[in-house]
Formats: sequence, structure tokens, C-alpha cells
Amino acid sequence: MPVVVTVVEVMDETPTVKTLRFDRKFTILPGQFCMVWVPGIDEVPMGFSSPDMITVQRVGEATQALISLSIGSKIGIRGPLGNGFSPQGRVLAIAGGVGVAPLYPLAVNGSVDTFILGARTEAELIFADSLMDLTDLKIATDDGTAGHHGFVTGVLDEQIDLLSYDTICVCGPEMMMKGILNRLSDAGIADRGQFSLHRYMKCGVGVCGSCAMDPDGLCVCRDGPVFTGDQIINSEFGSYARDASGQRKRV
Amino acid sequence: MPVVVTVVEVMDETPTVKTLRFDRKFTILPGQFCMVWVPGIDEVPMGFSSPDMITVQRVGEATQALISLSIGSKIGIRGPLGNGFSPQGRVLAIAGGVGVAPLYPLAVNGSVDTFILGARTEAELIFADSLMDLTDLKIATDDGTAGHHGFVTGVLDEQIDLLSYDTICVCGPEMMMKGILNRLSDAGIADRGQFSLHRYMKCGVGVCGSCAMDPDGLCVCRDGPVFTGDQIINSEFGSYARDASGQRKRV
Amino acid sequence: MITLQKELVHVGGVTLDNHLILAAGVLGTTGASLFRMLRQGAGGVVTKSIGPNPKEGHAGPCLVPLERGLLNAMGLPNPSKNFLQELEPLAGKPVVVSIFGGKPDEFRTVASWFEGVAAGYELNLSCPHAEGYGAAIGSDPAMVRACTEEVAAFGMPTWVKLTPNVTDIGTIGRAAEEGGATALVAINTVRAMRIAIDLRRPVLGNRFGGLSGAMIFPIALRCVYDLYEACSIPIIGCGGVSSAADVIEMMMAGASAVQIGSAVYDDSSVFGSIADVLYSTDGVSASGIVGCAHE
Amino acid sequence: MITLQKELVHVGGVTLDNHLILAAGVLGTTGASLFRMLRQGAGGVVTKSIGPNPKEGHAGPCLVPLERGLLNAMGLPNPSKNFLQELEPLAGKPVVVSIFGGKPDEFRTVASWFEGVAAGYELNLSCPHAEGYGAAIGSDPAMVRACTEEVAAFGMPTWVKLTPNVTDIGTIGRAAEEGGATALVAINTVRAMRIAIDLRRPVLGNRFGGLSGAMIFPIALRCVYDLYEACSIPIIGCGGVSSAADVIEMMMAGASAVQIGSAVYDDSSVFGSIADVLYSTDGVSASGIVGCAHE
Ligand SMILES: Cc1cc2nc3c(=O)[nH]c(=O)nc-3n(C[C@H](O)[C@H](O)[C@H](O)COP(=O)(O)OP(=O)(O)OC[C@H]3O[C@@H](n4cnc5c(N)ncnc54)[C@H](O)[C@@H]3O)c2cc1C
Ligand SMILES: Cc1cc2nc3c(=O)[nH]c(=O)nc-3n(C[C@H](O)[C@H](O)[C@H](O)COP(=O)(O)OP(=O)(O)OC[C@H]3O[C@@H](n4cnc5c(N)ncnc54)[C@H](O)[C@@H]3O)c2cc1C
Ligand SMILES: Cc1cc2nc3c(=O)[nH]c(=O)nc-3n(C[C@H](O)[C@H](O)[C@H](O)COP(=O)(O)O)c2cc1C
Ligand SMILES: Cc1cc2nc3c(=O)[nH]c(=O)nc-3n(C[C@H](O)[C@H](O)[C@H](O)COP(=O)(O)O)c2cc1C
Ligand code: FES
Ligand code: FES
Repeated sequence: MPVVVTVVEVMDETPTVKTLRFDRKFTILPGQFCMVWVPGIDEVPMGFSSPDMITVQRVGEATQALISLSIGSKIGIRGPLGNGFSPQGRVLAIAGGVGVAPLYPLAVNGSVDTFILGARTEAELIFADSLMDLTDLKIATDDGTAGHHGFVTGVLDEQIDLLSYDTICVCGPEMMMKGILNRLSDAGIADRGQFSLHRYMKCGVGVCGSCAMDPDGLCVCRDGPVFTGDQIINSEFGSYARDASGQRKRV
Repeated sequence: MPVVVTVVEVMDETPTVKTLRFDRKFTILPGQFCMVWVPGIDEVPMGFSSPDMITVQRVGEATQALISLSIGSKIGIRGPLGNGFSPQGRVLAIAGGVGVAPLYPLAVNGSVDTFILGARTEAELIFADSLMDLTDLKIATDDGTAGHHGFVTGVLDEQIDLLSYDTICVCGPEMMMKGILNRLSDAGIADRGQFSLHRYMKCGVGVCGSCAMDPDGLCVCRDGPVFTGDQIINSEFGSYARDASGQRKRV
Repeated sequence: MITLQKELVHVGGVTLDNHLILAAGVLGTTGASLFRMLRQGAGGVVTKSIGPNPKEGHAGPCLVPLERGLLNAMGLPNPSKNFLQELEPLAGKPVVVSIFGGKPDEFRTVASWFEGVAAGYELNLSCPHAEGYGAAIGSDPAMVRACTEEVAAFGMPTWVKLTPNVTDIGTIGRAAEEGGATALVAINTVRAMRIAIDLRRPVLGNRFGGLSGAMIFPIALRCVYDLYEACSIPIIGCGGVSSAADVIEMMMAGASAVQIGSAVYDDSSVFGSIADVLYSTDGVSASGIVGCAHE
Repeated sequence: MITLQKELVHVGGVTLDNHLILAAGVLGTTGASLFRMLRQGAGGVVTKSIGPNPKEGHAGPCLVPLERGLLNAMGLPNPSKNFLQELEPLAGKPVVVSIFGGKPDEFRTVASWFEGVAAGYELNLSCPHAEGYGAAIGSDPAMVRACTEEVAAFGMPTWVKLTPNVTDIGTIGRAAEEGGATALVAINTVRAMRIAIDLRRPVLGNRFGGLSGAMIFPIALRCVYDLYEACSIPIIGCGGVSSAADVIEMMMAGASAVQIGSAVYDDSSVFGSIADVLYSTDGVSASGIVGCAHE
């Protein structure tokens, strides 16, 4: 049964992203997620941005309802679920937009050496201040309002010696992640990449098959959400995904 | 689910009593019992006469079937059930007939100082040889063919200093046990008596109520089968019991 | 967790000391064991089902503990009219007499013995493993109505206990309500069986039996929820209740009180254990939560 | 424990690599996940139920793990005809396509898409939480017969999957048999629900759902046993199977093969785990034990 928690703090991150803190700390590994039950609406997957926090971007009905919650509201949490990151050696983290959420606890626990944080514009950078203290932070904005003018891959190409990192943890839009995987693959180190994937999830526990990926049938909810680059390089990743009914659509 | 065991040895004890040894040892406390499933017939309670043995007297259909089993036959065992004896200090054990079964493991583990064993006639004494080695054995037979001529209570009255025992463990026909309880009570030591009772049992686990005793509603299967004398002195014990349908009948 | 006010409970004409009732057939063969459950904190008790003639029940095994549940086929053993003497020490206590029969007039006959003795009747129209009794008639709405009418005619509280082994429990509940039931009890055990593979035969003497205990709780809850929508008399939730949280959950589904049976297997003083957690001085009145999950 | 000979299995017209089949709706939405289960040791797989139109399914939560079971109300999400492309990599494999519809001709329409593609059909006349589908029609013998006839007309193996939520599963099984079913699958999930008491509302988005997993095994076993007495076509046992011993027990009750769904929750390579214990070179032929508990 989901654990019912009460929202005790709501933090504005960007105009469309809020962080909710609840009255209960879960025992998580960075990169693990939960199924968040918004009563009367839906249950959707969210990474833990800390043991008692989720960081939500508004994209539709459930996320709209979540960022509209006020202190004292109750939601249900099933989790922690999935495998989480397994950082080793020198760690580079790369986040795009709200993809920073599951990477943040990795930085908080001191595992990240270098962090590349991307967003469309300066106002949409999430957790930048504390990441600055915790890591060697490099910023990229699409519009150039802060840091590198362009995508996180630009930072990668211009400022980073990829081979000097043992683990590269990534979360963000799938095309961004695909771009990074291509670079790792070109450098012959796809296996050093750890990508936190998104697929349509219903059960969250490896039963329903909604989040299964071609061609191996790996379930993002249970075998992932974090996969190494070599696990997904010859997969549907970067080309298509399935919607709630199981129909394929381009990513 | 019952554990299915295979009979590996059948020992004749008396013309109507046999001991069955099976291929599995249970972890028992002396005085605990099991529900023995005789496939196609019934499931009946039986004391463990050792961790892998029951000693069965023929009285009706199920017991007739049990003593007719041959090596290799399979029966089901649910148990061990109930509380068992809790001997302390100097221990006197008193058995009538097949009532020796649950007391035998107590003697085997060295807990019994003096053992009074009764039967109708010499040929019906059970475990007498090994009890002789294990304890200070005193025998009583109704017909005088061995030991004291008369009941076990006769031995008690003539040869035993009751007050010198800290625990008196008893199992046998209810009227025999009642006679002993009266003596303990007269001596003011009803609480030193531990009586292994019989009542009609169906579930064996304190649910169905078939074995409940008046007036406290104690279940022989779960609160017993061993009760101290003071627990049962003001009870139905020695006066009536209930049959399979729950109707009262004199004992 | 939310807690309840300790209060006298009135359900379908019976007044109980609290919301926790001993379910039929569990420690209910003797007056003494029923009394023991009241002493240990039950707010009321239901007796073993009593029938028109004494019955010894099925051959054993008649009960097998499973993980989180019990499987039983007792076969309705009961002392019939002789059960009256068991109730003598219980005069004035909240004791509901469970009745079974094969025809409406058998229900009437048995009920007549306990007129003025019992605090109320509970009709067992739901035992899944007694040929010609229980669920055999409890899945036929016309029979349910007829049996209920016979017993309700005594003018005493008349609870009707339903089986989950029907296509639509709401239809059966409505039949009982039309027959004059003052409350519905849901559910009796769920039809089930197990086989002892080493013996290649069903483990119960009767082959089939009924499942009870924690494993049927989600099934019972659904039945209570359905009945709350289909009927308008009070519902007593039964099936797998083993904690104070379960009691609250049953109430939110629509139960005004609950019955507890199999949970005595894990904890013979389960009534006291649950009451300790369920009740507190700042608890809410049960009426505030009964059926609230339907809103 | 008794073990089985590893052998090709022929059930209701479908040839399987062993007796263990992936149940419908569990890891069955994509060809890749079905293939994965075959690789891990399933002798055959049943797809997610496919309907006449794409469906997104119910709002979440749609699955809640419980102790020894799962509660789900997925709401039959499926890509409908687009599912054909999922099956391309599985040509020639023992893949049975599960079909649902609201009327007999919808079953026919969906079946027609998979003619020649599937190793057989399984009719979902049993999902307990999809308004107008599944159990809603699967509890009416005439509808069961009519839907079965439409699909059986293709001349391909036609399994019919039954709901336990009926008064008499034997009647439904016979209706399917009369309609031309080549095998019966029993059971689908058991009607159930849970309430989140802190939120005072049912935990499933759909409020009701179906119970599966170990907690329903004794219920499923009983249904298989009943069907074995009532019908003469092969039965595939489903519901709570999670060990080799469970497989043997289902077979003794009358199942020629078993389906396994929820057990992947505790062990995602459950097919291999069970096969390792179930099969041995000195095992017996399944035919020697199927239904032996009826003797
Ligand atoms: C493992 C994982 C971790 C995630 N972590 C975060 C996070 O930390 N912060 C965050 O803001 N978002 C996160 N997401 C994305 C988030 O789940 C979706 O944004 C959310 O489900 C949208 O729901 P909606 O009702 O608002 O939108 P809808 O209008 O229902 O759908 C909009 C889009 O959201 C996606 N979506 C909707 N429902 C689901 C679902 N059940 N599973 C997966 N995707 C869905 C689909 O792409 C859909 O097209 C994560 C997703 C996954 C799979
Ligand atoms: C805790 C306990 C331990 C026992 N230990 C032993 C033992 O070690 N050795 C031994 O030989 N006998 C023992 N018995 C007695 C034994 O259970 C009965 O002799 C046996 O059940 C008779 O079954 P039947 O089918 O042969 O007789 P039936 O013809 O069915 O009945 C004959 C009499 O046996 C008794 N009986 C029958 N069924 C039961 C039952 N389910 N529960 C209790 N009594 C029953 C009744 O008094 C009945 O009148 C024990 C009984 C109990 C309660
Ligand atoms: C051993 C046993 C005997 C039962 N006998 C009866 C009975 O005589 N009459 C009846 O209506 N229900 C009987 N039941 C069913 C219970 O009253 C109850 O409906 C069922 O067990 C579900 O509740 P539980 O899960 O709390 O046990 C019996 C149940 C058990 C386990
Ligand atoms: C998540 C989930 C989805 C299911 N979807 C379907 C389905 O689409 N069609 C169907 O016939 N049965 C479906 N079922 C029922 C299973 O096939 C199976 O009958 C049931 O779960 C009992 O088996 P189990 O205990 O092994 O899971 C589903 C079950 C689960 C848990
Ligand atoms: S969401 Fe159900 S298998 Fe991943
Ligand atoms: S035999 Fe059932 S309570 Fe003792």
C-alpha cells in the first residue's frame, strides 16, 4: 500500500517546477524513484530529489495538481523503486532541466566531482546554488543567459576531458541523453555512462510491462531506471517509446 | 499444511497399542502433541512419544487404521501443538495406559525422578523396560500381574511422599487423573500437578472451540493440553466433556 | 492513525459494547469460550451456527493453517437444541445466535428455541462447504428472502450473513433486506481448497472448504463496499480483520461494526489487542467514517 | 517432491516448450518482454489482452503490491491492432493472443487480425474491473458461448479464460466448451479492493480491482478442481502459482499446464527458477498426475 505523506514545504524552483518536501524520509539510493499518487487524479513516477523530496515539473494534469498542492496536503508514495546510480571513481553528472532531480542526491552525498547543469534559460536552472557548493559546477543555457550558450553537450565537447571520468551519470530529455551516449560510444566508453531513463509507467514494479524497452524487454521501472550506455546503445532508446496504450511514438 | 511423513518402523507395545516411527524428527517439548491425518479417514490428536514417534491405542476407526499401517505408509502430521510439560525440581510422573506416551520423552530427557506406570495387566505396560533404566519406576496393574495390585493411586498412597516432589506430571484416563488431582488438592499442592488432558479436537490450534472447557473457556489444544491442577480443579474436568457435535457427556 | 470513541454500538437492533464482534464458528461452541471472548474485549459474540439436528461435522482434517489464512471445512458441527444450556451463563450479554438450516421452516424452528434468549439472530446463508446448507441456499435470492422472512417474523434483530461466492452480492443483500433483515454480515469464507501433493489428495476431509483470515481481507472489503451501495441496512464487515487499521478500513468501506474470527489464531487475545489501538479518548465517532470512502 | 519429465506440451491445440506459461497482462505489452520471458524459461506466453480499439487504461494507482499478492485495475490498456508489429519478432513462437471485447463480433474482429500470426487465442471473459468487458460478460453463460463460437470459427486453438467471481464456475466452463473452446484457463483475478485510510478513499484509481498472487492460490485450485469435474476439455491452471510444488498441486487438481503472472513480482526470472526444480530426468510424465487428486 502507498505510504500517505503530508506536504510540509513547497519550494518554487522555476515558473513551472516546484519541490515538495514531505513529513517522512525514505531510505533511498540516489537515482531511485517513487510512484506519486495524486488522489483523484493519477499516480506518476518521480525521482527522489532527496529522501523526503520530489521536484516536479508541470507538464499535464497530475504534475499541475502536484505543483498546486499546499502545505498540509496529502499524497501517496510507493517506493523507493528501481536501482539507482552506482557511481565509481571520478564522477561526472549531466542534467537537463528537471532531470537534475535524481542526480541531486548524488551530489549531496558527495559522489559527484563535476556537474553539468543545463536549462533553457537562467531562471530555469534548478539547484544551481547548492550544486555550486557541492561540485565543480558548469552551466549551460539554451539562450545563453547563464554559463555556456547552448546545450550541455557543448560544455562536454569544449570543457570536459571525458576519459578522465570513471562514471558519467545523466538525466534529462531523451535526445540530450542520446547525444551524450553517442559521444561516450565514440570515445569507446559507453559502459561508463549511467542514464536515468523515462518510459510510461503504470505499475512501477516490473509486472505490467508498460515500460519495457526493445529489443531486450528490460523494464525501466525495475531493471532501471538507470542503465549503462552499453545496455541501451542498441535499443529503442533515442528513437521511440510507447504511450499509455502501448502504441509506439517517436521520442 | 500437514507434513507428510513415511512410517519407517512399527513396534508392537501391547495387543492394542503400537508405536509408529516416521522418517522425520520434529522439534518437540515433552507433552506436545500433533494432529495425525490418516488419509481418507480422519485427523486425530496424538501425543509425541518421541520426536519421531507416536504411540497409538486402538479405540475406533482412525486408531484402528493407524495401528494397521505398514512400513512405507504415509500419514500427515500437523504439529507440534500445545504447550507441553514444564517440569521443575524433583519430578514425579504418573501414567495410566497409553497416557505414558507424552510422558515418555520427559523421562528420556532425564527430567523424571520417579515414574508410576499403570495398566490393566502386565502385557499392557508400555515402555516399562526403558523407563526402568531412566527412572525410579513403580508399576501398578489392575489385576496384580505386575507391581502393585490396583491403581496407580494405590502406589501414590502407599509408597510416595507427595510433598517431596516439586512437579507431578500426569496423563491417563480422566478418572485416574481426577483421583490424583484430589490427592494433590488435599495435600494443598494442586499447583504442582501438571495434567495432560483430552478433549475432542478438530482444529488443534485454538480456533474452532471444540476442546474448550468450562467454566473459563480454556482450549485444551492451545492453552493445554497440559494444565496445572489449580487451573482445572474447579472445572468440568472429571465430570463431563463434549463430543464431536458439542454435546455434553459424562466422563 | 485515526481512532474511535469508545461507545455503545447499535447495529441492526443489537447493542454491543464496542465495534468488535466474535465471528460465528470461532470459539463459539461453548458458552464458556464465548464468555472468554467477551471478557477479553469483544463487544459482542456470535455463536457457532446451530441447526435443526445435532451434527458431528466432517471428518478431519477440518482446518489447515496457511500463510496469512485458514482453510476450513468443519461441516457445521453443533449440538442443536442442547446449545441452549451453553447460553445460560450468558443471559443479558450481547450474544447473537447463528442459525443454519436447509429450508425456511428449519430456520424458523431453530430460531424459536432461542427466542428471548439471544440478543439477536444471524442467518448463516453462506457456509461454502455444507451440502444443502449455507451458500447452497445463500446464492438463491428467493431462498434468501424466504429464510429471512421466517426468522424476521420473531421480531428480534435478524442479521443475515452472506457468501462472497456469488456473481453479484448486491442482489443477495437486497433479497435479505426485502425479507426483513436488520443488518447484513459480509462475508463468510471464500470457496477454496488445497491438495497434499505427497498424498495426491485434497487436504480437507471434505475436499473443499472455505478460506478465511488476512488473505481474504481485500475480497471482504470489496463485498462490504458493494453492499453499501446496493442496500440501505447496516453492514457488519467480516473477513480477515486482524488489526485496528483493518477495522477502520472496513468502516470506511461501509461497515458499522466488524466481526473477527481467524485472527484469534495468531493472537488469542486479539479483541483486547485491537481495542487498545482502536479506541482513544480523542477518537472520532464511528458514524463520522462509516462509508466515507464512497464520497 | 515429485518431478516432471521435460517434454513438449500440447494443450488445447497449442504446443508449448514446457508446462509454464506467462499469464495475460503480465509483461505482455511488448513483443520484447514476451520474448524475454520465453528466453527465461517460459514454455509459452499469453499477450496482454487486445481489444477492438486502443485503450489507455484506468488512471493510477493501477497496481498495488500487498503481502503475498497484487491488487490491480489496469483497465485493459492496449494498442489494439497496432499490437501486430510487436509480434513480428516472435513468429513461430508459442504466443497466444489474449482478446477482449464487449460483444461477440468484437471478439471476432480482433481475432481476425491475428489469424495465422498467433499460436492460438485466449478469450478474456474474466477481467473483473473493466465496465462492459471481461467478467461483465464472462458471468453470463449465453454470452460466453456466443463469444467463444465467434472465435472458435477461425479453426485455431481457442482458450477461454474464466472468472472466479461467479456462483458456479462449472456452468461457465461448460458454456465455453459448448461454444468450441479447446481449453479453459482458470482463473483471472478475484474481485477485491483496498482503501487508503489516511486518504479515506479506495487506493486504486478505478476503486475496484482484481487480486492475484499467492493469496488466491487456494481459490484458483478449487476452481480448477471444479472445472475438471464439470468439463472434459483441458484446463490451464492460473492464480498464485509461484513454486514447482504449486505447479504439481495445480496439476493434481486437474490442470494440464499452468500460467504464472504475479510471481514475476518477487522473482523476475521465476520461470527458470521453477523449471529448475520442476523438471528432472527421472521425472514422471505430467499425464500421470493430472487430476489424480480426484481419485
Ligand atoms: C523514472 C521516472 C522518473 C521521473 N522523475 C521525474 C521528476 O523527478 N520530476 C518530474 O517533474 N518528472 C519526472 N518524471 C516524468 C513524470 O513522470 C511525468 O512528467 C508525469 O508523469 C506527467 O504526468 P501528467 O499527468 O502531469 O502529464 P500527462 O498529461 O498525463 O502526460 C504528459 C506526458 O508525461 C509523460 N507521462 C505521463 N504519465 C506518465 C507515467 N505514468 N509514466 C511516465 N511518463 C508519464 C508522458 O510522456 C506524457 O506524454 C519521471 C518519469 C520517470 C519515468
Ligand atoms: C491431546 C491428546 C493427545 C492424545 N494422545 C494420544 C496418544 O498419544 N495415543 C493414543 O492412542 N491416543 C491419544 N489420544 C486419544 C486419541 O486422540 C483418540 O483415541 C482418537 O482420536 C480416537 O479416534 P478413533 O477414530 O480411533 O475413534 P472414534 O471411534 O472416532 O472415537 C472413539 C473415542 O475417541 C475419542 N476421539 C475421537 N476422535 C477424537 C478427536 N478428534 N479428538 C479427541 N478425541 C477423539 C473420543 O473420546 C471418542 O469417543 C490423545 C487425545 C488428545 C486430545
Ligand atoms: C473454523 C471456522 C469455523 C467457522 N464456522 C462458521 C459457522 O459455523 N457459521 C458461520 O456463519 N461462519 C463460520 N465461519 C466463518 C467465519 O464466521 C467468518 O465469516 C470467516 O472466517 C471470515 O472471517 P475471518 O477472516 O475473520 O475468520 C467459520 C470460520 C472458521 C475459520
Ligand atoms: C498487472 C496485471 C495485468 C493483468 N492483465 C490481464 C489481461 O490483460 N488479461 C487477462 O486475461 N488477465 C490479466 N491479468 C490476470 C492474470 O493473467 C492472471 O489471471 C491473474 O493475475 C492470476 O494469476 P497470478 O496470480 O499468477 O498473477 C492481469 C494480472 C495482473 C496482475
Ligand atoms: S511500469 Fe509496469 S513493468 Fe514497468
Ligand atoms: S480443537 Fe479447535 S479449539 Fe481446540
